[in-house]
Amino acid sequence: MNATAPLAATRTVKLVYFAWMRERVGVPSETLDIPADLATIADLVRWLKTRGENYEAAFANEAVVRAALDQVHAKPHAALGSAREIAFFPPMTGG
Amino acid sequence: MNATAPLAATRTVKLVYFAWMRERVGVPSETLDIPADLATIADLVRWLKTRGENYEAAFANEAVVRAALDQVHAKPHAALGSAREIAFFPPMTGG
Amino acid sequence: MTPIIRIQHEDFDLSDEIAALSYGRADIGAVVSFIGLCRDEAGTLAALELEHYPGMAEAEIARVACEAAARWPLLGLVAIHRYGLVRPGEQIVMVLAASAHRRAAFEAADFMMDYLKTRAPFWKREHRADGTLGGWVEAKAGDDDAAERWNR
Amino acid sequence: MTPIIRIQHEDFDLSDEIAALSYGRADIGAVVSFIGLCRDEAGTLAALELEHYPGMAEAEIARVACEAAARWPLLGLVAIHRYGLVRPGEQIVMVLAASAHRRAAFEAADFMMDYLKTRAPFWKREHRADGTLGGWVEAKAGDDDAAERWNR
Repeated sequence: MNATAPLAATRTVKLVYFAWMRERVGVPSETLDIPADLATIADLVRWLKTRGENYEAAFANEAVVRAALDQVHAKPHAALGSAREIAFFPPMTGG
Repeated sequence: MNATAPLAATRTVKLVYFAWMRERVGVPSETLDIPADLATIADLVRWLKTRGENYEAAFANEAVVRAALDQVHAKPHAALGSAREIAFFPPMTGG
Repeated sequence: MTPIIRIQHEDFDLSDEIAALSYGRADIGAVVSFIGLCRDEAGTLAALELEHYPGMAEAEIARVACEAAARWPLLGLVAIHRYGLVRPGEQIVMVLAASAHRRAAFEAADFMMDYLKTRAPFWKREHRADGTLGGWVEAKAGDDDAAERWNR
Repeated sequence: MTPIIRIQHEDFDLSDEIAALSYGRADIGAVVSFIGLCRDEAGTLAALELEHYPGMAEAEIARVACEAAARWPLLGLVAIHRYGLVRPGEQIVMVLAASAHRRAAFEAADFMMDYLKTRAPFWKREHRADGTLGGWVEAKAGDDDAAERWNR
């Protein structure tokens, strides 16, 4: 009954990386078409890890990776919603 | 049996006063011969209050008057010891 | 009271910030400030490199500042954080809280620093005196604990 | 670490004090400072007159500073208190505590101010804008309570 299902819908987001996340992914930012059915940040991370070793290395220890949706801190279970800029970075060491 | 007692011994101290204690006593400092048998700050206050209305006014509310012996804070029951400079002042309002 | 937030490479001057804040007014009785400096006790550091998330750094510090302003009766709040290379002994961050009385100013400055440490998107990396690039500075669990104090 | 204590009529500059303290060294990571300013919310004050006990003022603040140095791992401690006439908006007192980390610096500066308020022999009197001499400022019970916190 999925025979008539349309091609998976996608939406375009900007991903940005900082510190050693940036180094491991290999770019400071990228614009990607992600599956529209990715519900949460954790879903997005799971999907990214299928895209290559650089992402696998960057997210090897998911527990320490922090995220932000449109420049606001967000937990892994947070809904992506309509966020256009999604950031990943290590725990902060400013101040 | 006190017939042969010597004249009461005295010793010389410098008394200093600050803020409204200074205003009520009427001088910023004075050098006085005080009875050598005054044991504590409270004893000295009692003796000072017999010396005139200005002292009575200054020490009218003894509970709020603070004292220092040789520039170190001291409680009313503290022994005068050999202190040479005895200060009286209201609660401090610096800072 | 509009918090002043600046993310800049240039150094800053604490006295100038206090003067700007208090100029022409007589309602401020207490100003508490914090300055974080670049340490190098081992003598092996050439500089700290501070990477930040432009836009979010300002926004997140502004959010922390708004929380502080809601908790304490503040008459002024300034936060300045540098980015780029900062050498040992140089200033990295400044927070300044002004109020009529000292308790609010102390607590707000303390709160700002605790949250700035755990929430402001900055990352430090060491540049060593021998010319090599050191690692990224690791976050301290103690910083999270410090921020957690304010939720009790 | 020798505390710097100054009792003076002249104004002071916080940045200068921090620079003097941190010059040529890289072990200080945190500097917390407090500045107390002359308030006049009612607009009726010409100046505060600060009377002090010369000699004891320095000695007592030095004793408080020694207690702070015994309680926290400080790398620097400065306390400056002005006397004489101070106008609304002007600085009255400054305390500065430096340490490797921020917790010690915050607590030491807070402690210094609480004790300085209750133990340093200074008394404030108001000079009113209409030319009359106001009363002596009354001590606040809250100041004693604040100092008492540190004995818990």
